[in-house]
Amino acid sequence: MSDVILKVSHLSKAFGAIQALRDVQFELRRGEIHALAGENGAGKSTLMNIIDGILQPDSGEISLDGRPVRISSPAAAQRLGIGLVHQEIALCPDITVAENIFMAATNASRFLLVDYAGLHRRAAEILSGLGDIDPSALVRSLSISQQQLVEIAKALTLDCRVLILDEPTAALTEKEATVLFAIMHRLAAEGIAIIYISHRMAEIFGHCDRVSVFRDGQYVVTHQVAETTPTDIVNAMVGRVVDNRYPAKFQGDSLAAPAILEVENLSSPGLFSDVNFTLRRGEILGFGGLIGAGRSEIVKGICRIDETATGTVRLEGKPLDARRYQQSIKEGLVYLSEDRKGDGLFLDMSIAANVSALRLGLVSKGGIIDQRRENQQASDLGRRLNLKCGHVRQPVSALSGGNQQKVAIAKMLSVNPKVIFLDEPTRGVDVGAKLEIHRILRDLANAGVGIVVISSELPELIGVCDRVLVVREGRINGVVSGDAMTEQNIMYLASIDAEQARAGGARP
Amino acid sequence: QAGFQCEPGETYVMNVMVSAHPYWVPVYQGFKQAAEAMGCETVFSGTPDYDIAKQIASFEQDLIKKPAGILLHPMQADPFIEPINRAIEGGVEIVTFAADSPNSNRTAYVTSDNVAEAKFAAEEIVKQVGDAGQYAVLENPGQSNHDLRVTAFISYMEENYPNMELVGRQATNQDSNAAYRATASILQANPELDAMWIPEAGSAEGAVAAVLEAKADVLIMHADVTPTTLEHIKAGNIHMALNPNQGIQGFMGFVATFMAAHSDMFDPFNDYKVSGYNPMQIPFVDNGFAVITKENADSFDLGVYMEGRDPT
Amino acid sequence: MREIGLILIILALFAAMSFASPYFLTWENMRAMAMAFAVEGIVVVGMTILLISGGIDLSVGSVTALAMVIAGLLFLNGVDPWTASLIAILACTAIGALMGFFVTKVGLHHFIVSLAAMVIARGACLLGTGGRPLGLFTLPPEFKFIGQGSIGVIPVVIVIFVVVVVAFDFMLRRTTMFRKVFYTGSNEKAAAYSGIRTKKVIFLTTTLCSALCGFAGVIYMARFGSAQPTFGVGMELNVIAAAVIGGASLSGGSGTIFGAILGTILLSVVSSSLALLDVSVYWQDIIRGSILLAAVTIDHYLSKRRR
Amino acid sequence: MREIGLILIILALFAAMSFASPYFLTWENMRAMAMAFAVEGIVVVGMTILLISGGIDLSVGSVTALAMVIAGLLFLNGVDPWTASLIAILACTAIGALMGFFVTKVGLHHFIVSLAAMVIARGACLLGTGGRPLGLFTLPPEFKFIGQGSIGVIPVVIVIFVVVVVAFDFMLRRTTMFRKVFYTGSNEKAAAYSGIRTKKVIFLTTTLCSALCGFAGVIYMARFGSAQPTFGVGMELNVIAAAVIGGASLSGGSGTIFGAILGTILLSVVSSSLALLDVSVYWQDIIRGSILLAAVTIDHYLSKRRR
Ligand SMILES: Nc1ncnc2c1ncn2[C@@H]1O[C@H](COP(=O)(O)OP(=O)(O)OP(=O)(O)O)[C@@H](O)[C@H]1O
Ligand SMILES: Nc1ncnc2c1ncn2[C@@H]1O[C@H](COP(=O)(O)OP(=O)(O)OP(=O)(O)O)[C@@H](O)[C@H]1O
Ligand SMILES: [Mg+2]
Ligand SMILES: [Mg+2]
Repeated sequence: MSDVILKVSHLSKAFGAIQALRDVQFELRRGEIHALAGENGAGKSTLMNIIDGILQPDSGEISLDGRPVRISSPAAAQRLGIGLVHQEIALCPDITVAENIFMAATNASRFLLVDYAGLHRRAAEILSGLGDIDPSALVRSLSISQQQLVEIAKALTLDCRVLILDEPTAALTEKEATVLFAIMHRLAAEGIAIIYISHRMAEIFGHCDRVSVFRDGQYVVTHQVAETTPTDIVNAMVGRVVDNRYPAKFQGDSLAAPAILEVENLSSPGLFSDVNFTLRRGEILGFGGLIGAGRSEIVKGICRIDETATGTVRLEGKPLDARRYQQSIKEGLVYLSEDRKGDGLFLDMSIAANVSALRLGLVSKGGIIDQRRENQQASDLGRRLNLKCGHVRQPVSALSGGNQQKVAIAKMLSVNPKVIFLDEPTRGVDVGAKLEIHRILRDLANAGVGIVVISSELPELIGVCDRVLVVREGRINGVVSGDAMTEQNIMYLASIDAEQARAGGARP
Repeated sequence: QAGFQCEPGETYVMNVMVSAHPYWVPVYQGFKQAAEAMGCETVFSGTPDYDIAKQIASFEQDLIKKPAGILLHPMQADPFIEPINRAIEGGVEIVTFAADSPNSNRTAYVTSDNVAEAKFAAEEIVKQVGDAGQYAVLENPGQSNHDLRVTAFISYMEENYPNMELVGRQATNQDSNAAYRATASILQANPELDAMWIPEAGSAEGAVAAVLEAKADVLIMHADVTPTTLEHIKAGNIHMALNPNQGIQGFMGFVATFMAAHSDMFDPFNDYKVSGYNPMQIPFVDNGFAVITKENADSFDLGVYMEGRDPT
Repeated sequence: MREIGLILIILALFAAMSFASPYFLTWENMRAMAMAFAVEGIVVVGMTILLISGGIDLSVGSVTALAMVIAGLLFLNGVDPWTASLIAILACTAIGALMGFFVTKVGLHHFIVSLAAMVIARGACLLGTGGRPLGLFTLPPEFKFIGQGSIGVIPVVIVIFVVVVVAFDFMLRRTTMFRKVFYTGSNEKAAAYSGIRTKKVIFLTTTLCSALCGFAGVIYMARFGSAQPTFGVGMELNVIAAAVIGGASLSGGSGTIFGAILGTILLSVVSSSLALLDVSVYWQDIIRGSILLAAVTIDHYLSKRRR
Repeated sequence: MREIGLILIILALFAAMSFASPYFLTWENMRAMAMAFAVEGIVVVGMTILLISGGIDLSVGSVTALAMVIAGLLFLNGVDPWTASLIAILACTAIGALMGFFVTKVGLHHFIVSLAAMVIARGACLLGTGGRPLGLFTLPPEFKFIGQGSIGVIPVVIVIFVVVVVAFDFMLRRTTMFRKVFYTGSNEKAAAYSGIRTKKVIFLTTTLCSALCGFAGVIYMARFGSAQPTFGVGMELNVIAAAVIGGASLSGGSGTIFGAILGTILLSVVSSSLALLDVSVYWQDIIRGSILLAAVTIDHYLSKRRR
């Protein structure tokens, strides 16, 4: 018996005029962790959806254990022992975490009745290793990163031989990701074959055995990870040499620059308390912390999306007396949501209509929308962000995950805000576009726009930001800047109470 | 105490479906006038909905209050058999009106003769347009009295005036816009249409609007009446309306119910004592109908009639 | 429990009514009120399950009527009433299956498909009867017993209603089969990704709803001893409202049978109470609508506070 | 364009009908058919916009009737018909605003709120008239002109209808104000995060729909010269169906006025055609339902293929 468990050959798939996959081949071996790399829209998720039976290929063949198979539905894939963690979170919001985790098991169950007590017990077991989530909570009440953890927990309950993880760490912090990798290695040791999709080179090179690269719907190459370098992979992905350095940091003395935004004693019961910080002209400020630390909530409090937050916010020295987020926007504060599908985008509307949504005035005259200008705006911004789409009147739902994220960012950039809060801005975005986004942020900062970035990806925080505030359990636990901005320091502040640590004599 | 008088507090109920329909208003006035003459209390009850389950529930709720008798318009005949019989066993006498439950033990049935109305309408139309021509009807399938008015009309025409041709038969369900649409189409398909017979007034309103718009010369007759059709009658747009004598229906309905409840005043020459049934059996009372024309239309303004009267 | 708000509102209504009318808290009145909603309650069960799966059915009224008409016609043509009822229920089930086909295979929306079914089924009722009710006085007493009989003091109709409600409430809460209905309605994609055959689920809930309408139609026939082609006009709004008041979401994924039945009881008791109090008909609708609005508002605040 | 499928279906229907009946393609018949849907078309416009914003309104029929009743009563009490109409439209607008309040401030669902409004408005109609239609034969001719007159050969009603439809179609497609309706219906949260006051949008679409019902009611009054308290029972399903056939989504975010009007035309022309052909009443519902189902199925496949 060969150790090739899954083999894909000559596979093609088109969505209307868009050829998503073209004559693709791919091989997966028992017990390996096989990374997939490729730009946004390269066709990675499409291939995975075909393997999981969600989509049907136009042509080509899939064989499992050397036998050709037809995978007609996720149910069929499950029977064959294939499990998939989707790029887009797909959970039932009105159902408990425990039931969501065991949905597939309930479906396959031969028992008549649901054993709720058992479900909760087993869910708690699985979750205890992953993060702090109550198995009896409704999924609706979880933050997006917590939902991501539930998705992973779900996949771990599947009794499968092939496990596919489509960008599972896009919204996870290092800590949770590390737990996930440990689990992956354990599963691989048991002989399970794992396909791992990520745009983070560090993860691919730290944890995977082989890597296959896709470009424009075509298979390019497969390497042993040990025998290649991140630069080679990136170059293979984009088909040219990429300069992957972070843009230069803020040059002047950040403490001397005039303040754009000052936050004092910001609190919101149960979410965060006593938040104080100043954002200065020209700097990019980062927010670090673990999942559920309250970073998103703090930023929503500042923007008045959370209308119950108390405290003072001063914009350019003047107190901001916005009561609603709409007023904040008028004052020049905009927020890029971490949940692009839930509250970031209008999925069934066109790319152009999404990009223009924040300020229709820019593409209209006397209240009448000028479609040409609207299209122009979208295609201009799309080009800057390397958005891969057919045309700008296409619905956003037809885009790949990373490209949807680019639309969400384009929407933020379409207006000229004073302060932009970006919550996981490069979630699922490929390496090239990520750099472009970083560059745009730096340019904006240089032009005097205040930028606040929340990111769970530490290298990004360190590479982009001038200063990082580390949030822990709703409080700012410390600030790092300059050379002190290391992954170690941030992780330390994120997980250990600074004051207790000082009292106990520990040091970062 | 005189025979035709109530005990103090003796109450009679009139129970109907779609209780907000204006048809019941003059009926209940007749019912009340009879009751007042005989020193009795009355209650108007029923369900505002077109829903048999709800009407039965309201009927059963009436029974809980132990009235002397109920004048009932049963929405359907058979579903009321069991409740009516149970009521009578429990000492509440039942008389039906405008619709019957013939297989029940109700003591009397008061109604206008829908077949007679249909015959009258047919004869009048023939008198006006001649016995060779085209006619159309609108209808309301499922409502028994409207059904009867239409089917009796058509079969009477077929039997007696074979040269009268039925060219349009549309269901409009008392909806004036539906009636407008149907009549407009009938007129398009049959430019020679001579006459229309419509079993109720709501549809007649829509039909007359369509006829006026098409500037067609069609003789319209309908049953029942509304203020608008009344105006159209006065203006000559509608030839004539046939309106059941609602007052008589209510008055006779009360009298029949009262007598059923006071059957001890009557000792007829038959077997009721041995058989045990109520001696006040009146299988059928015809309350007659009025013919509304341009000349007498003013007497049929319900608004004027109700001035100073209590509707409940 | 989500339903506590509704229970409190209903209790408040009962308390107010027993002050307002000495007849309210009598056994006869309770019986009459329960009889008024029991059979419709069976339809509410089907609708609630369908709503949870993300569907909706406007045809419930005419399909219920069609069951009466089919069973009635067969009986009048010599078929024994039990067989006739079975065939009628099967026919309604087939209508549901057909609707399910158009929804899941063709891909049309439940609203439009069931609207078409509503019109067609009503047409079939009229065609089968010529628009006239069928008198089924001759139904054998053992059949009429279903609709008119009592076991002890409890009417059979109520017994059937309670059994159906309790059984489906239990199944919906506890069985793996019916949990899939929630998953499908809450997020069809997520359910499909977990291997649930969501189209099959939707097909089955659509079919079940019509089958329960058929069942209700047969009971109505036994109860009324007649088959009315115009029965149940407008029933759909009432039934959907009951489910929604009881907490079912029109976008699927949540709802309980218990809540929906409480919704049914609330709506029905309000109507019955207005009739009992002899409130002027011209005021009844206004009062009914206002109570409905007040009840859902109060319930909304009560359930918000508990959260 | 999404609407091509529907246009083709309507054209096919017209072609078939002109073969089936020599009277079909006459000016008079076209005029009569258009008159039959024109006023309801105004309500369809309001409903479509409301559906796009994610709402629904079951009260359209009774609010339309209430407009007739209010204007009629005022007129009978000596108010001049123009003022009376204005007051009636404002009253309907107020009802819409009240519904909007319950939806956006209290947080209830459109379905339940508008159901309550439907019952209450109907009750108000009955209370105002004692259940009796108001004869408004004495309306001055210049007022009746709105409903019964013609400009050249074109009836005024149709002119009004076309103006309303064209104006709202344009606004919905092109203005920033109405674009917000799409954003809100497509993803309310994302719209809020884009700085759109979604509650205000929903409040306004709810109010607009009722205002258009009021406008339609006034036109109906001028047209029929009467005010019927029972007018428009069941209108809501017809109106929603027209919008949905025309491509409006019941979950919000999509729909066009043009499509919805095509849906209205389709439904209305089918009814008119069956009457023109004098199809037996007992068959009409069955045929109508089947054509509806066939039309949406064909449209579904046509629009799928174009994608
Ligand atoms: N439902 C759809 N309709 C039309 N086009 C689609 C659809 N789904 C995907 N595509 C297109 O197929 C191509 C491949 O998309 P896919 O989601 O597989 O990319 P990906 O490699 O997973 O990208 P990402 O890294 O952004 O997730 C893209 O061009 C996308 O626009
Ligand atoms: N709508 C909500 N209802 C209840 N709790 C919520 C809600 N939104 C967030 N929370 C809780 O608030 C806490 C802070 O969440 P927040 O999203 O701000 O964290 P974060 O630091 O941004 O992390 P993440 O990476 O998960 O986004 C979490 O415990 C989360 O569960
Ligand atoms: Mg992807
Ligand atoms: Mg966050």
